[in-house]
Formats: sequence, structure tokens, C-alpha cells
Amino acid sequence: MLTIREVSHFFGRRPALRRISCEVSSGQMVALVGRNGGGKTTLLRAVAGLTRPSEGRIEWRGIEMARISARVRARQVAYVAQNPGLSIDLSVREMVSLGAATRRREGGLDGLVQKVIEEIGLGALHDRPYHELSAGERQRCVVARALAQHEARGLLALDEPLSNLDPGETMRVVGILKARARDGALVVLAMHDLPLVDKVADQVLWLEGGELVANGTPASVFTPERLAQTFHCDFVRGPQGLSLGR
Amino acid sequence: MLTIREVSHFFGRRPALRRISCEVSSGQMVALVGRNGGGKTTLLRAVAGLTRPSEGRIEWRGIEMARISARVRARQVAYVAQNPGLSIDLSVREMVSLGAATRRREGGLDGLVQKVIEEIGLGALHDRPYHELSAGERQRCVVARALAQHEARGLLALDEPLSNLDPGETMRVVGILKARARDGALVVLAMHDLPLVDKVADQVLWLEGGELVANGTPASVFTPERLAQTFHCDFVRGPQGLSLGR
Amino acid sequence: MNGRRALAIAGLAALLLVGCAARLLVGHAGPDGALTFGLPSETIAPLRVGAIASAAAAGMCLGLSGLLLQALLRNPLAAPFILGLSAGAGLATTIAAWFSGAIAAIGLAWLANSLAGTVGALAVLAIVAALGRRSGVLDPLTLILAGTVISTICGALTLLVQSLMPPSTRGDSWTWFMGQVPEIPDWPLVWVAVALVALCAVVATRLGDELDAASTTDDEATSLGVSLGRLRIVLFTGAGALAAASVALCGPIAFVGFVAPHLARGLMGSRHGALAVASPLAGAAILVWADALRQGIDFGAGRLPIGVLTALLGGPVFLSIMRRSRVRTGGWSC
Amino acid sequence: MNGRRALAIAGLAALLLVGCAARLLVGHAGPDGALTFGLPSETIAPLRVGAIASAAAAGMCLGLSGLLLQALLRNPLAAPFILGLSAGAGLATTIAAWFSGAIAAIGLAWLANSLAGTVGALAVLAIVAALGRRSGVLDPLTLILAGTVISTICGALTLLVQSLMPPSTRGDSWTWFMGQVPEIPDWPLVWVAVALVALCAVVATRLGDELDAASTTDDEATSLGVSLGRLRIVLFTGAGALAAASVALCGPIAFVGFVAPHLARGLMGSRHGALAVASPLAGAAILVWADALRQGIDFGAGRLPIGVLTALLGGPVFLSIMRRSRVRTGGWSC
Amino acid sequence: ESSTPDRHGTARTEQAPGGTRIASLSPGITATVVALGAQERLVGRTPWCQVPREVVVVGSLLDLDAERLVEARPSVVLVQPAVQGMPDSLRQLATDRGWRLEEFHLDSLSDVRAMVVALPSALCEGESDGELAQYEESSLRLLAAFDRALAPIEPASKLGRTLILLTSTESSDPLAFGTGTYLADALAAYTVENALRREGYPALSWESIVAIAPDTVVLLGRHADGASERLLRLVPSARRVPVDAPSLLQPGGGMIEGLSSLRAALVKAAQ
Ligand SMILES: Nc1ncnc2c1ncn2[C@@H]1O[C@H](COP(=O)(O)OP(=O)(O)OP(=O)(O)O)[C@@H](O)[C@H]1O
Ligand SMILES: Nc1ncnc2c1ncn2[C@@H]1O[C@H](COP(=O)(O)OP(=O)(O)OP(=O)(O)O)[C@@H](O)[C@H]1O
Ligand SMILES: [Mg+2]
Ligand SMILES: [Mg+2]
Repeated sequence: MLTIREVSHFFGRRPALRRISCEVSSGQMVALVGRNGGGKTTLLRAVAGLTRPSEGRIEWRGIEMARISARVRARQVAYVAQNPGLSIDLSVREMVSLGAATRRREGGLDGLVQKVIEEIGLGALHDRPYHELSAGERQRCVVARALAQHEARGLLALDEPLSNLDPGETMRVVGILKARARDGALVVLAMHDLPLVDKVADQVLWLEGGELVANGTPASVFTPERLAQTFHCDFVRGPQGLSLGR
Repeated sequence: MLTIREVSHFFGRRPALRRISCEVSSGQMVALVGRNGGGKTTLLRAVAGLTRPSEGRIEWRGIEMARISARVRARQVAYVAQNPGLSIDLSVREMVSLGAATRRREGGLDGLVQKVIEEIGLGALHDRPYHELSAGERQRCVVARALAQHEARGLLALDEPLSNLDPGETMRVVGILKARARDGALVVLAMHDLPLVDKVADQVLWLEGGELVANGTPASVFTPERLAQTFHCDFVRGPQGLSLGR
Repeated sequence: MNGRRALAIAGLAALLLVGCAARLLVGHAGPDGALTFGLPSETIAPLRVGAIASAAAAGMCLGLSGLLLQALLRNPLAAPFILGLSAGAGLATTIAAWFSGAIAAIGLAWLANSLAGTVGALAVLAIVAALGRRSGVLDPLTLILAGTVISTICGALTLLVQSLMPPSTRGDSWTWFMGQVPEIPDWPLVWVAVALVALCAVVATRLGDELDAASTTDDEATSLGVSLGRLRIVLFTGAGALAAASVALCGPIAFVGFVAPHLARGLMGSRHGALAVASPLAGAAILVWADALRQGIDFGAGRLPIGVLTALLGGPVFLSIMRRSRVRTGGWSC
Repeated sequence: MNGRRALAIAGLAALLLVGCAARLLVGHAGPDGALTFGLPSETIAPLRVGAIASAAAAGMCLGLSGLLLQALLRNPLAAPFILGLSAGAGLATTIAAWFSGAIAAIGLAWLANSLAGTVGALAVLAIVAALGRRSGVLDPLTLILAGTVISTICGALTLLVQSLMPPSTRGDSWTWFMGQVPEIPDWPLVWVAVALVALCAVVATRLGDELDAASTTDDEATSLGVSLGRLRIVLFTGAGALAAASVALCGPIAFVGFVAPHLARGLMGSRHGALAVASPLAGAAILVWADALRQGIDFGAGRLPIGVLTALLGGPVFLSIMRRSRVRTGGWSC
Repeated sequence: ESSTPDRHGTARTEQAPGGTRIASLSPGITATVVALGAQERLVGRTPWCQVPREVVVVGSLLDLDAERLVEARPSVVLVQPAVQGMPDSLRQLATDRGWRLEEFHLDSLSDVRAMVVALPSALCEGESDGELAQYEESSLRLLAAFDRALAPIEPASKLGRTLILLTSTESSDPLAFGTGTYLADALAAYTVENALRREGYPALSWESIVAIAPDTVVLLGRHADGASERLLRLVPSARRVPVDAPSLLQPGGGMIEGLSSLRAALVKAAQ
């Protein structure tokens, strides 16, 4: 249960989020969409507790997110950054273990790490240095880390986790996330592939210039007018769902 | 006119490209597609002259690409990396000027830079430090740099230039690239959005495990069987072109 | 911990032990100062043990301090003395000596020695920490700038004090800056240093995952449960205290703290949990071996200063290992 | 070049000029050694001009060298002496001093002075360049490691030579390591340094875009037309020659080369074309002002060594500017 | 003991039975010990003591080689305390092993004289009077030599205001000998006026040398030639007296020769 109350955020004087309020509940897959610079990353970072918004509160299970200690939060909230990085030399397995390390007390983590790596399709690469991966492989490695970190019924905040993924891997990752949501997790992810959002998201938050301009089911949010007006291109809703027109 | 002759590339002992041969001609938009780790980035880097492949030759207008001096090549070949970076503090305008600087002799570059920035939709942000941009804004900034660098009839090699872009910006960038191709440029880009490739590409190169498994028009390459087999998901060809099935 | 890491740690430990044995057996037992090899006499043994203890303790401090600092600053150039600790210690020692007459008079002669160094180092640490913040959190780049500046200022002040000395004694006083391995160490200090290394190594091993996580971006590290602010304070304090202890023990021997972490990384990869053991071992091995070797080298001017040997011995070894291991330092961002 | 940059450059130039004026007017022209203020006499004027020339030339060398090195190594910690240049120069100078008798005997007394330093610095440069390659190209991390190691080895060898030298020459050869601003400089050397700065500044300004481009990733830089291999050799050689010239002129005054580029960046942003002018100006201003101020400061040991003043003066100024300008060093990756 | 076999098995004679064994941690003191004729009692020295080569190097005050010092079995250790003071380890060693630790400051000429007077008894405490008398005699001879080397110069007034400069490197500021330093004391003994009215060893810029406008400048150090040239250009009126005597930089019994050549040079200049 995540509650966002009147959240605004400023970079210097420039607003990036303006009085955003909404609620999203666990067991759902929530997509953040909107134009570039709309504030998705800013909101996701606040949701993941990485910044305290300039104004307003974000509550996770009733507690203000930014007040939860990093260690406690890490066990409930996993975050995938839009620009991940690594300054030393770790292998895929080691990188994913970083996520599992937050749950050290649980034990049996090697198994967990192995399972997640297999699940995300990096089994053959588990010993490769992260720096020698292709972009899509890196992206999956980082998602795998979040999966290893994430506990059931927790919050997965993912900033464009599907970028650089091929269609097959995209579906794989979406499938995994869907399954997590079904198991009771709250999955919040920023993404730009609207046809896919339309297919898989339970709830859509549409951010525009830092304002929450729409909030609801994909079908209710993705009206042809709004899509055309915002993106200046024709999305049509056909038998296959939303797709880009000619 | 770009000719790839029997190109193989190895990272240590591991092959990333295996005896790839093909020809692509100017005025076209050529899409590199395939699964993650298929070798797209490796091939693009070789095509842009950034690595000399372990075996084989890549020729641009009859001259081996890796032999052309960096300075001369920069005027004809622009490259957008999958993981761009910047260790100092430059504004959008300064960042884009880096591309224009390769054409210093031509003069009137401030105008060019301004034009490209407007064209890509960063006009309002031209004074912003690159480090304070959102991911999609950064991506466009880097593409703008390549556009400023690129001369008519040159080669634009772009590694997933559409990642992190919203649908509107995606269409904008694709439109710009299409226009460049129409003006005689050769645009080679790696991308994963197959429906979009289907719409905009003139030629598709499909890389799989470092091998060129298909080469031709989108319609000929994107056979339902191959798509289903590779990506384990249903693409259907409807009235709107290729789209992802339910 | 995988096999390679265990092997590397065992190898470094063995190297250290053989070095200790060498230092114990090699010496100048004859009255003519000739080189001898064999078990030392009862009078001599404590001296050699003292030297081994000093070198091993200081080497461990330096190796671990360097590791913590390179992790803290995410910079491969970082070394224990970048934060001005040795400069602070040098300044405090020099000032204390300057006033040693006055200090001795009030019955605090011990203040003039190791304690002054420690106090100086810790004072500098506090100043650098105060200056090295940005929006409340220790910030690597700001720390680097502040540390280098404060370090240079302390060095300058030391020169200032030195320039007040008679020229005939100036040369001597420089020998302090070359570092030394006391054969009659301040034993409590040795124990403090060893305890500090043990404490910091345990903490760093336990924080191993956090240190690994901290080598991603700030956002990722935070979301992985690292309180960067707190972790940086821990790293900073630990690295500072270790460097101060090494300075108090052996004076400034900067090179070891730079080389040991890179060496350990070249041997066993980048995981901090294991490096927290390997890096101090590497530091101690370098320092003990250097001290052992210099017993046998005499160009007619007595033993060489330890700093000369660490550089002449450690430098080439380090370079060759780095070249062979094709510097598995992957993402060091430079 | 936008307004802010032009303003910053004009400001630094004005600062330098006022510093020169101050150095010209302040001095000890009275027989009682008291501080005087006013136009110097005919005998004194050339001395002050000489000092200004030395300080300005060396400061420019250091500022520009630091800038080039920070660009080369993509590391904010880089400073002219990281590559071992001052250590090499120091070693050569010390060795030359040792053999000065012999050298003087064969009529090559000048070899014992600035030339030795230059030769030493350039020799080290060559060694570090040879070691700092990876797959044929100068590699930042490898350069850093090789430079630091060679630097330390040279320092160690210097100590070694010093410890072998007769005491009468040993004690005072240390003064070299504090840096100096000669009032009667080796004028040809000053001109060489100025010419070198001019040459390097022109080259760096013209390469400004390439240097900016080189601060992206290797791939991007290459695709922007930068031959990284060639550019790095140019930067390396330029930085090395400048550092060598500054060492030959004024001995090692390391701090200026570290601070000046950061200062310039803090004032005017990161574009290298303009920084190539601002950074040497900042270096010269710091050194000239420090030299001017030390005329009036005497703690009983005569003039302070210049290194003391650059640190005591430059340090706090630098820190305060950095704190105000909220270090616009954006992406320095640490 | 009278002899110990060395590693070749041949006996090597050491000093007289019961004689003190001296370790000196200061080149100046070592030179004095030698000047007193007690060279054969020396069992330890610093790397910078130039005589005698066969004596073992036991490190220096701030970088002690304790093992060799212990092996040398001194009974007396002579030190010139550094600004950093005396290392605790040396004090502790001395207490543990019953060595006598003798400290001599060597700043002024009277410090040096005091050491020359005190050394004989330090060299042979509790020994037969014979040896002591011999050293005391040497000590007196040494003091007399000091007196000779420090005899007033006639006519000192001709030298005018005199400055003693030590040039270290070509371009660094020369150090001057101010009040309280041993060479300033020497000038006073010569009845020559010291042009520098300050204490200690200030580093002087060439500008302040010009401002002081000395009548005579004594130039010591490795770069005296260059300095002399500069003086000629800057203060043409100044008499330049280069003195090539390294021992002048090491206050102690070894500097007689240096003082003599200094005096001779000044006398010559005064003519
Ligand atoms: N560090 C920063 N300093 C100043 N402004 C920033 C900073 N980061 C982002 N912004 C601005 O805040 C706004 C929101 O940015 P944000 O990154 O949240 O957008 P986004 O929706 O994630 O965009 P994208 O789809 O491109 O990732 C943008 O206008 C951006 O330029
Ligand atoms: N520096 C490297 N060292 C070793 N192997 C590498 C390196 N870079 C890439 N590889 C491997 O080479 C293969 C091809 O990589 P490449 O980056 O070209 O794939 P790609 O098609 O661009 O993938 P993506 O869609 O994920 O960007 C992959 O298996 C990858 O793991
Ligand atoms: Mg974003
Ligand atoms: Mg790729």
C-alpha cells in the first residue's frame, strides 16, 4: 500500500513534480508513463526512498518512506536505476548477490541468487564480469539484483527496466514482474512502450510536466485524443490492443 | 556504400561476430535487430571504425573504415553509443557543439547547433548542464550531437538511439533519421522495437549469436516463424503492420 | 569466498610469515656489523621481534587504510595520506618537539612522541571531514579537494617550523619523513594498532557487501540498504585512525597504502569482504620484507631508510603483477 | 567564449597583474630589513622583476600542466607531479649535486643546475610513458599506477643518494625540495618556459574541443574525431614538459598545479578551450601573490619558502571558492 | 675483553682494557672525539660521520639501527638532540643496557667549547687517570687551537659590516648567520661587525642582501661561486670572501681547520 500525498519536488527553483497525490495497492503492476522529462524518474526515486520530496509525503504501509532506515527499506523496496553503474570489477553472480545480501539473515542465498540468475536468463553468463556484458545483459543483471533483493509483498520500483531488452527478454522480464505482482508485490515501473503498458499494467499513472494528468486503468487513461495530443502520433486500438498506426 | 566482408570479432577467445558479410547502400535506413548479446553493438562499433574487427574488413566508400584517420572519419561517420558518458560539466549546447566541432572549417556552426537542438526538441533546455537532464533528454542530446556532426551523405551509426525516448520523441527522432536517409545518408541503427522497425526500416540485418541469420526487407525478415522461434512471443501482422499479439 | 580468493589470502599470509622469519634470522650479529644468518642471541631477538611487530602492524594499518579510502573515494589514486593524515601527524610531531622542553617541564614528555602524531592526524581528520561535506554527506570529490588542500597546508606549516631550525640539524630531521621501523616500538601502540586493524578488518569484512554495493552509483547503493552517509563516516574514521596509527608507529611510509590494495585486487578481484583481509596482509608483507631486505643492503651508510626499500622493492613487484594480471580493475573510472 | 568565461579570464589576468604590481612595490629596501612599499631602486628593480618573471612563468607552467593532466587522466586528483616528474627532477638534481665537483671540473657546471632537473624529468616521463600503455595506447589507470610507482622509486633513490652524500652537501640540498622563486633567474629558461606555456596554451586552446570530447567515453571521443592515442601523447608530453620547466625554474611546488585547474573550473566551467588560458593565469596569479605576500611575512627565519605560502594562501582561497561555486565539476567520476 | 675473533677467525684488537666504548650520533661530536685522539674508542657512528670508515654505522638519531647499536656494545652514547627531541627508544635502550647518554647542544661557539671541555671526562669515566689526563691535555690543546683560530683580526674595521652567507642551491635563498650562531660568535671573536642584526639562520632574499649593503660577504657552501658573481653585480662595493671549508658547517672539534681558513681569508681581505 503506497500513498503519495501532495508530493512536489524542486531542482533548485525548477519544479519536477507538482502536488502529486495518489494511492496504489499491492499486488498490482503500476506503470508510470508520460513524456520525457515528465518526472517519472523523480517520482520513482522518491517512491523508492532515495530522495525526500521537497514537499508532501510518500507513505509505504503507513510509514513515511524517506524516514525508514536504508537497511530496513532495502529489504522491502528494491530499485532499478535508469543509469546503473559499477566502479569496480564484479561478476554477474557477485552483482546479483549484492541484492541478496540485504536479506543475509535468511540464509540459503546462494540458491536464491542462482535461481534469479536462471530465471532472468543469465545462467550461462553467471561468471562474466559485469563490464563485459552487452547492454541488454547488463540491464537484466541489474533487474536480477532487484529481484534477489525483493521480498514477497514488497515494493519493486523499476525505472525503465525494459530498455535495451530484446522483445523476447522484454516479455520474459514483464512475465517475471507480473508474477511477482500476482504474488502480492507492488510493482511500479516507468516505461515508454504504451502498447505493452496497455497489455500488462493494472494501473497507469501519467505524468506530464510534473503533474499527474491521468490515473486509472490503461483503457481509461490511453484515450486516443490524449495519446494523439501528447505524442503527435496515431495510436489505434485494434483487436491486438493498442498499437501504433501507419 | 558500406561493405562488410567476412567480419569476425573475438573478445579473448569468445566470438561475438562470426564471418558476417553484407552490403548496405546510402540513402537507406538499416536496422540491426536480434537478441540481446547478438553482436549488434560489436558490429556497430566496427562499422563506426571504433574497433578493427579481429578478422575481415569493413569498407566505407571502398576504404577500410578502421584505417581512416579519426578526424577524417568523424566528418563522415557519426556514432551514438549505447552507454554515453561525460566526466566534466557541459551544457546541452556545449555537448552538441562537440559534434559540430568536427566540421569547424565550415563556419556558421552556432547556427547549425541551434538548428539541431531545436530540431530534436531541446530548445528550451539548451543551457542546462547535461548532468541535470532526464534520461530521455540526455539520449536526445547525444543524438543531436551526432546530427550536428553528421554531414549529408555520411554514415550515421546509432546504437539504440530510441531507448528511453517517449513515443512522441521516438517518432520525432525516427522522422529526423528518415529524412537524413532520404537526403542520401546511410543510417544504421540497432533497435529492439520490431513493429517500428517494420514500419520505418528499408533493410533489416538480423544478428543471432554473432551470425547474420537474415538480411532483407522487414517484411521478408520478420516472418512469424522466425519471430516466434526467437522471441517466444506472438507477433502478428495486422492492418497496422507488425504488432505484438495478446 | 571462492578458491582464488582463499588461495591469494593464503599466499599473502605465507609471504608475510616467510618475511617475518627472514627478518628474524637476518642481521648483523657480529661486532663488525657483518651480515649474519641464524637465530639471534637473547639480546638481539627482542629487537628483531620489535621490528617485525612494528613493520607488520604499520603495514597492516596502511594496507587496510588504503583499501578503505579507495572505496570511500571511488578513486584508484586514493592513498592513506591523501586526507592529510601524515602531514597532520608530521606537523603535530614537529610542533610537539618544538615545545618539547616546555612539555617535558610539565611532566608530559610522552606527548612529544607518538601521541602528538596521533592527535595531529585525528585533528586533521576532523577538519577534513568538516570541509568534505556536501549537503550534509561526505562527498568524495569534496573530500579529495579538502584533503589535498589541508594536507598541503600542514606540510607547509611543517616546513615553516623546520625552516626555523639550525641548518646543521635540518638534514637529520628530514629522516623522520622517510619513515622508520623502530626496533624498540612503543608496545602499547603496537597493540593499539593491531587491535585497530583487527577491528577495522572485521568491520570491513562484515561491511564487505555494503562496500561492494557502494561501488555502484549512490542511488543504487542506497537502495541496496547502504546508508552512504554513515558508511562514509565509518570508512573515513577507520581509514583515518589506521593511517594515524601507522604514522605514530613508523612515520610516513605512504607508498604501501597505495600499492597494497591494488596488489590485493590484482591477485584476487574486487570483493571488499576478502580484500579487507588481503590488503592488510599485502601491506604487512611488503613492509616486513622491505625491512628484512634492508638489513642485508649496505652501501656504506648503514641500513637504508625503510621508505627507500618499500619503493625499490614494492614498486617493481607491483608493476609486474599489475601488468600480468591485466589490471582487473574494470570500472575504475578514469 | 561566453561572457562568464571572458569575465573569469579578465578577472584572473587582473589578479595576476595586481599581484605583479604588489610584488614590484613591496620589499625590504631599507637597510634595517623593514618592510617598504614603493617603487624600487635601480638595483632592486631587476631583482623584483626577476622574481615576478620566475613566479609567473612557473605558475603558468604548473597551472597548464595540471589542467592537461586532469584531462589526460580524467581524474580530479591528478597533478603535475603524479607522473613522477618532480621526483625525477629531484633525483637528477641530487645526483648532479653529488657529482657537482666532478662536473664542474670538466667545465659543465651548468649541468648541475636546471638542466639536470629537466633531463631527469624528461627521462622519467619517457619511462612512465613506456609503462603506462595498454594495447599500445596510453591508458589513464595504467599511467596513474606507473606514474605513482616511478615517482616513489625516484623519491627513494633520491633519499638513497642523499644518505650517501657528505653531510655538508646533504643538509642543504633539501632546500631544493621546498621550491624557490629565484630573483635572478636563468633568463633563457624563463623564456623557454614562457614559450612552452604559449605553445601549449595555443595547442590546448585549439584542441579545446577535442579535450572536451575526450571527457566523454573513449568510444564517443574517437567517433568525434579525437585520436585518443595521439591526443594522450600530446597531453602527456605537454604536461610533462611544462612540469619539467616549472621544476627547472622553481623546484617542486606541487600544490599550484593541482589547485589552479580546479579554481579555473570553479570560476568558469569546464570548457577546455577557455580553461587553457584561465588555468595558467590562475597558476601564475597564485604563485606571484604568494611570492609578494611572503615578502612581508617573517617569523624569524627570513622569507618563508614559497611552498609554504602557496599552501597557506592558495589553500583557503581555493576552498572558499570551491564551496561557493558548489563545485561545478559535475561528472568527475568519484 | 681485549680482543674478539671476527668472522674470519683472526683476532682484532679493540681499545684498551676497560676503556669506554663510544657511539656518537652526531657528525660534529664524532669529529671532536677524533680531534681529541679518542678515535679508537669509537664503536658506532652515523652515516654522515666522515671518519673513521671502519666504525659501524648505527643509524642516526631519528632513524636508529638499534640492533647494530646493541651489537656495538657502547658504554657511552653521544648525541646532539634534534628539534624533535630525543627518541624514547634511545633513552630506554640506554637505561636498559646501562649506557651513559650524553647530550650536547651545538648552537653557539660556547656550546662547542663546552663540549670540548666536557668530552674527556665523558669519554673515560671511572678510568685510570692516565687516559683522562691525555684527553684533557688534547682538549686544552684543542681549546688553544680554537683561541688561535678565533684571535681578533687587525684591522677588523677595514672589513666593515660583514655578512656570512651559506648558499645551498643555485636559486634558493641563501641562509645568513645571525646572532647566537657559532659563526656569528666567530665574527665577534674576530672583532668584526656582523652586518646581520637578527637571530638564527634567516633565509635572505637577494633584495634584502642588497638592502643590508654589507661591506664584506663571506660565502660558504657549494654554490659560493655563483653567489659571488651575483654579489659582484648587485653590491659591487662588497668585498667577497669565498671560503671553501665544509667543516664550518659542522659545529664541533672538527671545525678548527675551517675556522683557520675563515680567519686567514678575512685577514687577507682586511689587508
Ligand atoms: N539533477 C537534476 N537537476 C535539475 N533538473 C533535473 C535533474 N534531474 C532531472 N531534472 C529535470 O526534472 C525534470 C524531470 O526529470 P525526470 O528525470 O524525472 O524525467 P523522466 O520523466 O524520468 O524523463 P525520462 O523519460 O527522460 O527519463 C526534467 O525536466 C529534468 O530535466
Ligand atoms: N568487452 C567485452 N568483453 C567480452 N565480451 C563482451 C564484451 N562486450 C560484449 N561482449 C559479449 O559479446 C557478445 C555481443 O555483445 P554486443 O554488445 O555486441 O551485443 P548486442 O547485440 O549489442 O546486445 P544488446 O542488445 O544487449 O545491446 C555478448 O555475448 C557480450 O556478452
Ligand atoms: Mg527517467
Ligand atoms: Mg548493444
